[in-house]
Amino acid sequence: MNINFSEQELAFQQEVQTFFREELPESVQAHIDNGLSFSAEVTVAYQKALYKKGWAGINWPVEHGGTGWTPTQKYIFQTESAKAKAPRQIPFGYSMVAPIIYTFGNEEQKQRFLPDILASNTWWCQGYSEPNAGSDLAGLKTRAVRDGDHYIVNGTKTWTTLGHHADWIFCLVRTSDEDSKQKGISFLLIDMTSPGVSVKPIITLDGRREVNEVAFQDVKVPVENLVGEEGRGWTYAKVLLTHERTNIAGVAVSKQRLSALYDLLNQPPAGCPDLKNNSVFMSRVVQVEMELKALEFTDLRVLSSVSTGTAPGPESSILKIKGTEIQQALDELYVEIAGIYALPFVPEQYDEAGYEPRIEPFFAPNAAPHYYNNRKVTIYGGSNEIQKNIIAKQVLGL
Amino acid sequence: MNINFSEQELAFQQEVQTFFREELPESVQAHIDNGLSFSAEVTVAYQKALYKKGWAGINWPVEHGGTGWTPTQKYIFQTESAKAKAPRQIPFGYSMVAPIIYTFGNEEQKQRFLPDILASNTWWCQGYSEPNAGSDLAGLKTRAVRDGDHYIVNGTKTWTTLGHHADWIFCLVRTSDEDSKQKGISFLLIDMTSPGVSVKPIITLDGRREVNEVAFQDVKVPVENLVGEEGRGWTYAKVLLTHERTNIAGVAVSKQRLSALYDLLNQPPAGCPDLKNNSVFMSRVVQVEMELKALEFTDLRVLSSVSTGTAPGPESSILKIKGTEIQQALDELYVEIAGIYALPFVPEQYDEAGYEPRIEPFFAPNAAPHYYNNRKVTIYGGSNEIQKNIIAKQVLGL
Amino acid sequence: MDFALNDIQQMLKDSAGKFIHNDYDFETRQKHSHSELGYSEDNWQLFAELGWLALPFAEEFGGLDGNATDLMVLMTELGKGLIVEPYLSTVVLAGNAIQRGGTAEQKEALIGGIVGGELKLAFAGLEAQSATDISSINTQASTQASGVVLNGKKQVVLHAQSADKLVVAARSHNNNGNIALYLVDANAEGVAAHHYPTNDGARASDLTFTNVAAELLGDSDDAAAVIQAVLNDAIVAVSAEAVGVMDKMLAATVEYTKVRKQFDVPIAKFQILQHNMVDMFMECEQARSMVYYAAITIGEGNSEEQVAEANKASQFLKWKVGQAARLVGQTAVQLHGGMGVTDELDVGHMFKRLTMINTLFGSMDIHLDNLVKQRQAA
Amino acid sequence: MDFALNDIQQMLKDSAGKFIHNDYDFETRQKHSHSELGYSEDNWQLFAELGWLALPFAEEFGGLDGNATDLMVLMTELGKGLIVEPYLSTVVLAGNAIQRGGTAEQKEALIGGIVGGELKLAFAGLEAQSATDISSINTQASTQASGVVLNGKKQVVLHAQSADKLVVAARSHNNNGNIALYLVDANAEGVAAHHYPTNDGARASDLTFTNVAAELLGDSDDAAAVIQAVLNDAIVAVSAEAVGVMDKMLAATVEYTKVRKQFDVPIAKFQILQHNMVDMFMECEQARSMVYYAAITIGEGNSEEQVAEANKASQFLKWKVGQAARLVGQTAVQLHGGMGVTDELDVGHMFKRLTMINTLFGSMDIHLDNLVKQRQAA
Repeated sequence: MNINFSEQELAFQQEVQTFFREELPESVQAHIDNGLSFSAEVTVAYQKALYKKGWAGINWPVEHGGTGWTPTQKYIFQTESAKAKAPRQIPFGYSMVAPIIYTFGNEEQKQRFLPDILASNTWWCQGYSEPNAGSDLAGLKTRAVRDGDHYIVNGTKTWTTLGHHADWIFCLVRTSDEDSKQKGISFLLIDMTSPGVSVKPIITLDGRREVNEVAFQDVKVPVENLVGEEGRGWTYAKVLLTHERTNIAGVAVSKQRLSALYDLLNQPPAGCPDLKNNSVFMSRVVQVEMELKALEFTDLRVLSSVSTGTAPGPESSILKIKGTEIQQALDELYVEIAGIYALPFVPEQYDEAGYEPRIEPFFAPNAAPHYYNNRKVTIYGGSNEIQKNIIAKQVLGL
Repeated sequence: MNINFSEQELAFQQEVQTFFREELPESVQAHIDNGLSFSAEVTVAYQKALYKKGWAGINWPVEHGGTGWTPTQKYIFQTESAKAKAPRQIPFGYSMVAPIIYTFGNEEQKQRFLPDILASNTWWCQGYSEPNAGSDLAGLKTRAVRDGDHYIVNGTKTWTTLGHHADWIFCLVRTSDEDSKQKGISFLLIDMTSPGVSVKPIITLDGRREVNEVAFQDVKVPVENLVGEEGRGWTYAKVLLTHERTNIAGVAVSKQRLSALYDLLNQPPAGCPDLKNNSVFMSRVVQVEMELKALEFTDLRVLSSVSTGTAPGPESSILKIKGTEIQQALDELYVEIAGIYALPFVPEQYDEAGYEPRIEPFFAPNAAPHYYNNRKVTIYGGSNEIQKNIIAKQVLGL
Repeated sequence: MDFALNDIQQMLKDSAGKFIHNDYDFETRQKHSHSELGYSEDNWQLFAELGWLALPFAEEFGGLDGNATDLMVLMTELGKGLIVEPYLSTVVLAGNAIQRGGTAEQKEALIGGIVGGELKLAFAGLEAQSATDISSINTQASTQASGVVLNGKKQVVLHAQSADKLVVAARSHNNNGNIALYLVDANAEGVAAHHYPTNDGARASDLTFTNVAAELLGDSDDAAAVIQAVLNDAIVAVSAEAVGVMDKMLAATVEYTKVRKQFDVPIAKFQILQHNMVDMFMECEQARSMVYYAAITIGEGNSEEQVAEANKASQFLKWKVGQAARLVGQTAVQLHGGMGVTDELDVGHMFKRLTMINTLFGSMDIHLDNLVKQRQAA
Repeated sequence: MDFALNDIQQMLKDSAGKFIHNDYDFETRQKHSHSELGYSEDNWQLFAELGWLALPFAEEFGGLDGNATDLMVLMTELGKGLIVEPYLSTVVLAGNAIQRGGTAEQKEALIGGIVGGELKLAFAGLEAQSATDISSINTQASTQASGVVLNGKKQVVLHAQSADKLVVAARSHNNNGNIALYLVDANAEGVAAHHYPTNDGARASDLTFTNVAAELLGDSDDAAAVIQAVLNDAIVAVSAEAVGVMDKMLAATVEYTKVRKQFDVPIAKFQILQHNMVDMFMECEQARSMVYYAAITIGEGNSEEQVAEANKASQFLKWKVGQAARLVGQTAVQLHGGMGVTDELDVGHMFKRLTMINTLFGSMDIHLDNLVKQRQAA
């Protein structure tokens, strides 16, 4: 049992730190400190810098331009990325559709789509959820009817994150009503500029547009955009879910946020209540710190088992639940530390650089919107209740 | 809206205080301070003193020797009783079987049983639970077969609290397998000295004998000991459960225990850790104090609605759940304040006056046993999970 | 001992319930919230007609002599509508401060206007860093040739945008360190304001005072007891409001889960969600009980013991309501799934309001920590 | 980075697992616990043969040079049997103190006996009021004509009844206020003992020392660092043990709920109980992760930074295990219903042991409060 990094791993850590120091413009690194959101342009520029370095395909196989990193290298990269306050890679292209294309797609699809994803030339979004499906994903109703060398697609997808920036959407669509509801589902790639595709914003509690409703009205999709076989889309999507996913627990980002919270406590900005001397509050902070430390080691146990070739043990199943609980606990602490400055509602301050008059302390008015919006993390990607059902069944055999 | 006591109520409070001052021997009042359990003899003596004063039948109708008290009077009595550190009235006779006898029994049964219960001449125990029934009470298997002017009873009851002191047991027994399982149940009174009745101790985690298993082997019970009609026992028992029960939340006793806990914090006995300066611990104490205050007002709201003739509102359904949660939270605090003196296991110290060598601080070695044994309060009387099912169905309509 | 509503309370409950039900659905509330003013002036005049603006004031000035339990009844009903009208700032905070601390002349001059709906006020009491600490006030009063003037900053002053006058806490112009209350014209020279909307659909402002002409409220420059009493009333008011919000959220969640189907059954059939809703219910009732305790207690009297008990009760209340609101709010959102975090559904806005109530007048952590320190010092 | 067990660890795990499974069922454990001695001397000799008693000692004295992670592996397995043998007191506490603080001569004289199973020890370190505060020691050493003697009281000394020698923390005989460690014969003149069973089936004693002849352990009379290191090891040991107990409890609860029927279905089918058991599972895994963190960290080195990190890790661990044990223990009992609170079922005894582990070496509240105060002072 050994927690220390090897020589090579330490050298890699150096290289990652150098990358962030040299390639991430200070103005981008300052986003989080200044309370600004990352715009689509800034995110794409960052993704292109990763691509230039050869680090865009973190989990991809080397043959498709992936890094071939060990789990420990991925852990190091995530940790340094959070420390450098870098933007995140938008996962829909890199981590969600690409693995399905390189695993189940044909040669033509791989050559057509993967290079543009890796180079951040195309922006993808996900078309799984539907207005009435929720956790019962397989109950989806968007229909694709074969018509010669096209499918005609009708239906509505929802909770489409950043769909308003997307060039392409990957969808689960119903191509058959026979058999079980899972077996009638196919995996289709749809050009967002196709006639009949419309994108409607959904404004969330933080007052912002992050998610969308995407409607399809008689949209013609060429049959060559079908991935794999018709009727097997559900299987492909499920394989992806059980795929190795780095950082599902979000430990690196939570550690960075906890560290910043301690900074705020140690040097409280003018106007914030003195919570460092509030033992009740501090005991909540320390409890989050401890839970996060335990989760970091749970995460490391999973990484370690993956890197030694063992299948991830049952401990991997708790990463999403505990990770999101900690994220939300941090959100609550930030609201508390903002004091009554949690009240102002000025989303413009976070979306427009130089917005005036700016409310100080900078972080405070974003604390509550972030808390509100982040309630989603225990709902999406399989709600935490569903995750517990899965553990009960698959891990405990109940 | 008015929380103050009326003139009459204040006078009654005086009378209750006087009673405890004059009628409760100092040696009995000192039991709790000295960490001693109340023996059966002490309990009976106290119950007889109540009887002498005319206060034994707190909830009984006046016609059967009851007090006729208003809910507020009952509240006052419970509060003063806890303050005086009095024993509790053993409920099986006074609060459980007596209401069934005076509600559903015949005249002969009333005259035969009620006076002795009121005067504490007989000790009763309850025969509802069975080894394999648990929360599914109606699944009981103890069988009473009619044989001339007797029933022949066979079966086993369990969790029979203080059954080893009892003269009589009131039982739910199966007299028929027809119809639904509830409808085949009858309510039978059984003399514990009958041939074929055996009582076996169940030792609980506190190392003591409080509960028992009571077995019936071909026990002959005269038919005149059947209460009400054959096959209606389940109905009678259920009516009792919805009957008005004072102090189900245990607020008065919890208040007394909280007050004693503060005394221990303010003047810690030698050998106890200093927890008054432990803000984490103190915040738990204060939280219990606040929950208890809220529960006290929930209890008062129920009493108030009963006293103004309104049916108890849905708030009454939470009394058992919250009350037991608070009792168990207090248990945890006592274990904590005992420090490592929670470790010694010397039940003799609490059952035998003058036991030597006595471990000081007196309360400490009883803290953990009490905590262990008191886990029962969220299990018995309808587990708290069952209580929540009932609220979901009956209050929320789910 | 009697927890039944008296006639006036029953009337308040009925009239407010009817108003919210008939005239204050969620769409209407959102329309008012997004309007220029941030609320409905028509509603405000209706509040005056219904007597709600007169509630806590003495009869001799046109008031109804209502106490904290009356206020509680009204606020719980208004909470069910998530009202955005400046009732808290004008009546419960600033108006109440005048009632409790003003001279007879000041009451005569101002309370009639409040009761009639012509005069709106804001209360610039605590500053951002104060949390619950009344002694943490930096705004300074001083005497100049022109009279008393104020200098300093007040942050997140609720509904200052629509206020005609401000009641401001500042260090006394007698330079004795006392905290005094002053009356200031909201549009007086030297008042600079940055107005903004709040997360819960209301309005607030940061105010900067530069030599602003001010008038001492009352005869004394020691207003600590008045401010504390006003804060206690305000805590009862927003807590009672929170109970109304929670009642509404629980009902909405029960309804939603009965209708929403997953895996072909209403999600209300899942035991885990049932118990979640039972937990919500229990927290609602415990919070309501604590409102009763505090509302009854803070009206009991002015002896040292009674004041201490009143302060304790408001701390207990703020903690309990904060804790209940967190559980009820978070669970309601979770059970509504994705819909719970959208701007279009009322549940998310109830969640916002509950969260913001916790930040007002000291969060639950602040009150609990204060209580712990008091117990440790005892 | 590698969390896999090495060969020695795998061997420890296998041998301990086999011993518990084959030779230490619940009835056997209860029999040993209720015997005169309170444990099985045969088992103790077996522990010696299996090398467990040699684990933390240096090779030169016959030990295995094991570290905290090795100890962790062994203790988790032993936890599954709720062992009552005095392993903690003899090996992890007193033996470890000799290894860390003794002179070469003392080690030579004592460690062989421990390793061979002939010598049993008890550690009278902290006093009842100390909680985690090493500086809170009242027992006093002094120099008399006959040599160094001890006077004072030590409470709840684990397994003192079967100990041949005691390692005692006392204020130095040099009267400089230092906390030093002393070796004392358990049956020396002046030792008065009150032995009693403990809630978790072991034995403990209150000891009174009246001019008891004592020998300084080691060359220095400042043993604070040694005591802290021993406590850190002990915290890892009992925490790893607790994880073993929790694993066993979870498995027992899963099994029980699959078999136990209510309303004609196995209660494992009720979603609320399923989620309860998932919560138990998650706490087990989080606690296990924290044991890994602490076991790896406290062996890292003796620099000031490493010692600080080690102390932090043991505090984190004690809190996390306390919290997990409370949830797992209480839930397991609740799900076993009435059976869970009877003396006859193993689950109740696991619950007792978990509860008592929380009281050892500072409860979770004490460690959390210490951490809060450290953060506040930083």
